[in-house]
Amino acid sequence: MAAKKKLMQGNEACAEGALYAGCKFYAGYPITPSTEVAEIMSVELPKRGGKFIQMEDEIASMAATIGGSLAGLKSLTATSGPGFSLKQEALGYACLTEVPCVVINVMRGGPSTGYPTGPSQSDIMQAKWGTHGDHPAIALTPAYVQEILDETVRAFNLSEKYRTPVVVLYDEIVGHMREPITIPEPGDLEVIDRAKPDCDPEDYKPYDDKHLIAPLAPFGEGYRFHVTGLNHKEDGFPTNDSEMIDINNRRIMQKIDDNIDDICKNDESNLEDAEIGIFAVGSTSRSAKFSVNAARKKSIKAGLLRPLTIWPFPDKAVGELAEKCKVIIVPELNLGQMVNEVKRVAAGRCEVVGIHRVDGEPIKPAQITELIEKYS
Amino acid sequence: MAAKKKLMQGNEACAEGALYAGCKFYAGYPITPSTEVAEIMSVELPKRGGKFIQMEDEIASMAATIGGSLAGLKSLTATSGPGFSLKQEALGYACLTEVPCVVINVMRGGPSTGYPTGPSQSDIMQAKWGTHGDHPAIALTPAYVQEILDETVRAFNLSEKYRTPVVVLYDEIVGHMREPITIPEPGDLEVIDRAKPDCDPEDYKPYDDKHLIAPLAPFGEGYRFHVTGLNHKEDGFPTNDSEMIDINNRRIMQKIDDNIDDICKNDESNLEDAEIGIFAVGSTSRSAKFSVNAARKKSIKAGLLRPLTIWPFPDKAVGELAEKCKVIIVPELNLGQMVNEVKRVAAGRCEVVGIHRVDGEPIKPAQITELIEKYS
Amino acid sequence: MAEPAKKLPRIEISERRCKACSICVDFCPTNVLEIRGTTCVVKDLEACTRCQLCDLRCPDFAIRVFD
Amino acid sequence: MAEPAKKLPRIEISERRCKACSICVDFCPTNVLEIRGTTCVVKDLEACTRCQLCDLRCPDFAIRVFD
Amino acid sequence: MADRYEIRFSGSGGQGMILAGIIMAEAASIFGDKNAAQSQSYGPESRGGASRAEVIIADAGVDIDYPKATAIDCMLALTQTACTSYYSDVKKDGILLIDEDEVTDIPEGDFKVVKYPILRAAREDIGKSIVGNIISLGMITELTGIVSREEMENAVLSRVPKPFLELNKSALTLGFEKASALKKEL
Amino acid sequence: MADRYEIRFSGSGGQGMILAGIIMAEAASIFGDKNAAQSQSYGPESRGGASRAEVIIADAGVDIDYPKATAIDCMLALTQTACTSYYSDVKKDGILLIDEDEVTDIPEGDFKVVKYPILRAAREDIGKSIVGNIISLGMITELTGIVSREEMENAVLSRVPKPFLELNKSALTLGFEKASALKKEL
Amino acid sequence: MAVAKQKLSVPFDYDKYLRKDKLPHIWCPGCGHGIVLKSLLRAIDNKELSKNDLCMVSGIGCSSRTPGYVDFNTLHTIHGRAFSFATGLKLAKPSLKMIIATGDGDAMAIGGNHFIHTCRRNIDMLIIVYSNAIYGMTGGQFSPTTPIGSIATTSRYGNVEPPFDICEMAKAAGATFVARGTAYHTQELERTFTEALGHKGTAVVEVIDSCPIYFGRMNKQRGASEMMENIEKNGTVSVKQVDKLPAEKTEGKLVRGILHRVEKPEYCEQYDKLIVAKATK
Amino acid sequence: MAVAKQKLSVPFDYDKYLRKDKLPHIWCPGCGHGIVLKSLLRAIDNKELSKNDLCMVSGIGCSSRTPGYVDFNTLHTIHGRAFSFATGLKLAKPSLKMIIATGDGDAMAIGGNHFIHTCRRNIDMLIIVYSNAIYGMTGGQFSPTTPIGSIATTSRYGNVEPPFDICEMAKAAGATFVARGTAYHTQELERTFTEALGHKGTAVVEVIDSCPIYFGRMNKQRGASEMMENIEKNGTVSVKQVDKLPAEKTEGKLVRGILHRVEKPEYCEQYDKLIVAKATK
Ligand SMILES: Cc1ncc(C[n+]2csc(CCOP(=O)(O)OP(=O)(O)O)c2C)c(N)n1
Ligand SMILES: Cc1ncc(C[n+]2csc(CCOP(=O)(O)OP(=O)(O)O)c2C)c(N)n1
Ligand code: SF4
Ligand code: SF4
Ligand code: SF4
Ligand code: SF4
Ligand code: SF4
Ligand code: SF4
Ligand SMILES: [Mg+2]
Ligand SMILES: [Mg+2]
Repeated sequence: MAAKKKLMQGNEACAEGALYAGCKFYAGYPITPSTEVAEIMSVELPKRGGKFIQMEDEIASMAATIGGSLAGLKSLTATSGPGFSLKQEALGYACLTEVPCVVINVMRGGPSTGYPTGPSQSDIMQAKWGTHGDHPAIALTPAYVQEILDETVRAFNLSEKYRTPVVVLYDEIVGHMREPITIPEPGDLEVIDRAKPDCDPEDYKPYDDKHLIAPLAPFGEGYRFHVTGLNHKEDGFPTNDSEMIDINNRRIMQKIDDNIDDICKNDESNLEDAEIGIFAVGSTSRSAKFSVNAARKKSIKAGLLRPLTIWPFPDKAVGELAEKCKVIIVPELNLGQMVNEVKRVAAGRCEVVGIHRVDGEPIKPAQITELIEKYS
Repeated sequence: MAAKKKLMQGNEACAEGALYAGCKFYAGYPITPSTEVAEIMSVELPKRGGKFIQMEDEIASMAATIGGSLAGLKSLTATSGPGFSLKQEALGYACLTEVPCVVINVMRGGPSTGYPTGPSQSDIMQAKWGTHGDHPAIALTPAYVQEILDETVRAFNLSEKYRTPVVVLYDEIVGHMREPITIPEPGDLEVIDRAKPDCDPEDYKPYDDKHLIAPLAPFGEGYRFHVTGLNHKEDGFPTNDSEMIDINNRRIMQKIDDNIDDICKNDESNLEDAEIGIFAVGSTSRSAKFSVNAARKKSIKAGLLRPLTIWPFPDKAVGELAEKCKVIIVPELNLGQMVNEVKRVAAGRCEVVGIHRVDGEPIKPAQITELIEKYS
Repeated sequence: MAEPAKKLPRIEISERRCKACSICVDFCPTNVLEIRGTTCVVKDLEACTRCQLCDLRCPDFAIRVFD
Repeated sequence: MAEPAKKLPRIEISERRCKACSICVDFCPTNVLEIRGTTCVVKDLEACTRCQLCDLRCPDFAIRVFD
Repeated sequence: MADRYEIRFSGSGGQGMILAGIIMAEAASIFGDKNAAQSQSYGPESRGGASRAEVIIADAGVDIDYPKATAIDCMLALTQTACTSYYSDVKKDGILLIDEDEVTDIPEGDFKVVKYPILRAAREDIGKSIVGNIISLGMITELTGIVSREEMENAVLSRVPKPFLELNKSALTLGFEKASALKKEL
Repeated sequence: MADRYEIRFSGSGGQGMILAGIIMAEAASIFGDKNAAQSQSYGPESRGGASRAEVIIADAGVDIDYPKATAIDCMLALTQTACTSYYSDVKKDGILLIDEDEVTDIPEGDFKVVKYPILRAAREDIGKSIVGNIISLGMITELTGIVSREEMENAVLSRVPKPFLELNKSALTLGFEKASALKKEL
Repeated sequence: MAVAKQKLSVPFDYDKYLRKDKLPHIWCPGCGHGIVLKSLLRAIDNKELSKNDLCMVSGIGCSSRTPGYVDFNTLHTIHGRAFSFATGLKLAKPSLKMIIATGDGDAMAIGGNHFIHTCRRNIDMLIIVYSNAIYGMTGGQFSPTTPIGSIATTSRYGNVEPPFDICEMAKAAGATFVARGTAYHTQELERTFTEALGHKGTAVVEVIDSCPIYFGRMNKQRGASEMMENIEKNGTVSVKQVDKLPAEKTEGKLVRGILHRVEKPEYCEQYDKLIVAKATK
Repeated sequence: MAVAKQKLSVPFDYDKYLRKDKLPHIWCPGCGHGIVLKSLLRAIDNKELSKNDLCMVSGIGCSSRTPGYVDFNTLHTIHGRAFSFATGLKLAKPSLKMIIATGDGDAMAIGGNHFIHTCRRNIDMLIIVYSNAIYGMTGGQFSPTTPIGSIATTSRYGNVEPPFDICEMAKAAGATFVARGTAYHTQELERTFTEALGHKGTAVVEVIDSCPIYFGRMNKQRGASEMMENIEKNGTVSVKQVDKLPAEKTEGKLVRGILHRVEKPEYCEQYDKLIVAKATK
């Protein structure tokens, strides 16, 4: 391989991906097990003309991240459970004001302070429903170190393209493990920058509803406009008119719904003829792959659907799976989150069973294998 | 009627209910449209030997509320969307440490600052998934002023009985409207107080897993124990042992799951022979009742399932509805929250359609009627 | 040099902006202004000294005094 | 009154608690203590003045000096 | 009375429309034996702008489910903006009571319009423009008959601070009387 | 080599077990042409207590899905606690390398036990107890043959600060040699 | 200079900085917020700042609605966090001239932490605290600057919480320019703002302001003008006079004027000078 | 008194206040936190406080693990919010004797707002800030008290943020007892804690403390003892000497001892005296 291979930790790969995507701003507050992302950004950003700031808490971090993005820089923040809870209010602000930014949540054992050095996947529902009010949500779920790099780049791309915050969720195991990965050369991966207005500043409407996604002018470059977390109209100013409120509230959801095929991404293995489907993300999906491979060796028709985009939920792929499988097994490091979504989509077309673990240990391949064999 | 009848606002009835239940502590931070609850408590609590404090923000308010409860007082806090987002981290702490308390969320238009004086029902999913990590959730959804009083009392009862925070969710319309209500006399409604230990202080285990719900000693009365948001064992001290972590994390969920019939409560109208089911809460359920009555006059077999406990979700009642109806209509002041849960439970047994509104206006009976007639 | 005939100032009050709060009225040193209905009006233009105090304290960008 | 034969102090060190941080060793004015392996031990009991400085600064509740 | 009787009070912030709604609801449900539900709408700011309160009245024991207006039996409009924004829900043969000084562009429709210089009367006859809402309550009582004079008087007096009792009583009486005259023209 | 080769390094915090894991993974996947995945477990506090790192090695192009140990080919234990807590995953015919001074209660099983006073050698032969992990790496390289001496040496040297190059080289060599002798006894 | 201004024959043209179509603003009749804004606009004009560079950030509250009316780059954020959004903006784009419009609730209740950390970092921005001793927007609850004994909707029996001295807090936290003005002393306030806008680092100006609708009504002040007069007569004393006056004339009064001013390295500059320099060398 | 203590023939019996089965504690070898705790326990003993009344509340951090080891009513909460939990507890049950164990990160970074508001209310509690200029628990990031130029895992090029003076902040915010001690001067610290425990109102004691593992290692201090010595030699000067010493001996040094002490009405008492009295009359 010509490109350089490096042994990297998941969190390092995340920082590397952000830098590759052109991230120039980081604001954060340390928390286990995400802290390495901040530590690397604090060293690397100043080398590349970027800015790093450690804020006084996660609320300030999220706010400063949005500020950095409004100034025109691609902006990142990273955290874990308790910090993710604190960021929710400002995250909702970014959704409504349509400010791109990327939020990393390295999931640790919860609830509350829980088990800070233990892995979990129990913030998956929170990534969609954590802030008040209806709002769009995009969340990605990489499972391999290389994938963390790639998906962090994709997170920035989606964020810039759809003018919305994107959350990257991975569990502590993936965040702290190391694998040899290839750092992409410039040009190897697509990098998308937000659209900027080319109209006359007078005519600029930051929430123009002619566009599903209006261009976003950076502050301080002649396009003087207003941004508010109140319901607003096309020009960004607050409104009280129920029609305007409706248009804007629906548009920010629609920009995701209308582009679901562009946003969703799945990794499928052995699904063609699968009778037993497995739906899993993160470290758990690695256990699942191990089990599927083992099952196939025994000629059991198991297959794995591994979503890289968990929000919006991969309704289409799960629906297809439900059509062809007799059962979908959903192993997850929580007490039942994605399994409910799978049930909703399956709508009775096949059985859906979960495997849940919240004791700080990973789901072992043996647990999945046992269930596969039971259903085979 | 012997008992006194009074014209009361929803928020007043909430405060009245809290006082009836024996609430003696309130900590909060003002926010529209919930502020009246605080204002009344600030006047009434000092008259009754209780304590009111206005904290510097919602995080501090939630924390102080938990503190008040640990000192042995029944404690309340009230807020709306942005404040509810901020309370999430501490709310998760109360779940894991099993400290009873009641949180009122008077739902306003969102996301973000949104439409502060407009009604909404868009924090319903947040009430279950807002904090990180798996945790138990109980949330009640009154729709009438009298019901706000009654359900606030029930919220305290459930909280004390199950040693867990209980959320009361109602929309701005119900919070601000006035209806004549009857203030119950002492004894009219059941009032439950938390169990206190009667063992020797030496033997006290605040998370004894012999009990599904262990008694809770107030601080400062001889039972010196430790409370932490880290995963802990029976004696309250942090642990690292995966078996202990598992036991405790599952127990706090199980105490709800095992008592779901005690916690769930529904109001049903015209369901016996219903072919068209409606599932709705809060002000929207009032519109729905209006429509159902209108439909019945036209001999259309419509019926209403109106849950007063939305979390845990009324799977059983919805399942029965799905069995007998050809369609369940789910009108809600959001862009689709409960409708997904109904779909999950219906599991393909009947059609499920939502009516969604996020423009600051209530769902009009005409909107529901139209759909009822379409399906009739 | 002899003063020319006294030129009166021009006081512009925006009815759209004025909220009749009465601050300008109460602080005008020479009692030039008054509230009439839902707006402020000039009662005694001659008395105006062009001191600008009304403008400085009007919270609503509603009053301006030109030479 | 003549002093009786010098009674030596008793120094109790908890091996379970001691983390061999060396603070007591470094701050003992008379060099009574030393680190051996993963714990602190008494090297020269006679030199001990019972000043309690080791106890006062031990972060681990690991050392106590009795009369 | 039909299943529900709907009244809307509209004007601008500060004219006491919400208080009027509350008093009407109490007249019906506390001092009378009917059921009532009162609600209101605010703008995004809680102050300034048009203000609107609604009261739905039903017979005792009849639930009021939908608490907002669907087809208005009687609406008050004290300002032009309020009138223009809100009149359209008034039902066929309903009553639209307007302040005749303020509302000059009178909407047309299948309803009956009652005009009276309410605020002027408050200012000039009673001496306090703030009691415009009480005069209105008197008029609506009389025009609709949905509550009795006595019920309304009790409701007003229970909500008013002692020193202002007489003032409000006069305002209410003025409302009763004026409406009783105007009613004949309907 | 089978599909996957599993190595576990265990000891107490501060003994460099994670670094050992990283170096082993780099020897295999960066300096060698295999695939590798390294992971570790912490207690709830990031310091103190038992420490554990694992490396899974596979042939180039073979994915390592499950990144934790399932059946361990070779395990190092530098403390009794670590040994007792973690030995049970060692597979049949696997190797358990222990510090013979520290681990006195030697677990029994279907595996081969290799004993050596690693920490003592680090202290006494090399003069720095901190290089116990490097000696161990040398021994494991030799005992397992999963990476070559050269790959391991490159990996160690690339992770070590300049002033300590020689020190680590000696430690590694010591490991190679001791293991090469002990191997014969297996 | 003050006198010269007073005799201006052409009144100041506020409209050139305003979004005229957004007026009338939402503030109540007689609310002091508009007066504060006017002083600021004159100061901006004095400093000849460019609208394209000016960036006004606020939280939530009546005072925090200010950005909606000025024709700059404007950001109306969430309650209490304006400072943090502004920190991100400023660090990312140091050419922006930052002004924070905030209230005593927004800055000192929910936003207190971000306020002190902003002061500590000494990041270049002007913080204007519209200090009316009440939460105006939510209808009149007491705030962390409400005097003891005052009535508010959550202190019907009289407030028992001692108020913050905002200027003391700013100074202790590290702000390098700290001043106090009032909505009554509008020209002095203009001068203070002018000085503050010229300062490099965190400048905090507390403005004693009035909420006639809630604070005034609940505390028996008859109207906006009476509140203004009270600010003048009872509330404050100028820093220039404070030493000359007898103790009984200054006791319990807040001091107006520039209270603290030092030169210290500014955060964004330090970032470039120390961090970037070392990182790239 | 100090001398008397030093000659104690029976050492202090810490175990009577400890949860012995929880030892050894999780703190690293040489961490100053244990020394601070010992001074506190002796002070508690001096004041003869009852374990049943004592309530220790903390946030998250190494220092915040203190409550787990003491045999009181103990509450280990979430990061930065210990003050607010404690406020609820104290107001609900004024008989509790409240002690907050917190770190420079917990109290001054994420918890800064609750810290200043607690001081402002003057609610009766002793706040001990274990001030080690680092986030120990998360592995050594700089904190709001890290000196300029220091290395931390997020300031590899040297910290550029000016540190807070915790005592100045406490005082400006309204705390009525403010003191500073160190983990080196353990007996002085015991005396300070003893005084603080006797004070009615919010008492803040900042303790200059050491994290040899992160702060020490990254900033070239060879070990725990060297850090201790540095605290003694370079860090601080006693308030009793500060006026007597020449300027060059005090410059840049933090002052130890009781820095501020005033009598002011305590919050819970005011609540009873003013609010309850009016409400029930
Ligand atoms: C998180 C959150 N909590 C509470 C509120 C409600 N709220 C809006 S403004 C405000 C207080 C404003 O007071 P201040 O900053 O003094 O501004 P003023 O209105 O007095 O100018 C409050 C509590 C909110 N919007 N968001
Ligand atoms: C909301 C939240 N954010 C971040 C963290 C991670 N965290 C835990 S402790 C800590 C800092 C502790 O520093 P300090 O209070 O100084 O205590 P020390 O460990 O130095 O004694 C941080 C950032 C957390 N637990 N919760
Ligand atoms: S300029 Fe002066 S004198 Fe003239 S109206 Fe205004 S305040 Fe009165
Ligand atoms: S001060 Fe301004 S708003 Fe007030 S009355 Fe005068 S012109 Fe009108
Ligand atoms: S008591 Fe004093 S002399 Fe004795 S060992 Fe301890 S420090 Fe040394
Ligand atoms: S100070 Fe305590 S822990 Fe440290 S070496 Fe001495 S006895 Fe051991
Ligand atoms: S409520 Fe008070 S602060 Fe708000 S606009 Fe009205 S007068 Fe001003
Ligand atoms: S990391 Fe630092 S502060 Fe934490 S226990 Fe270790 S030495 Fe103490
Ligand atoms: Mg205010
Ligand atoms: Mg610290």
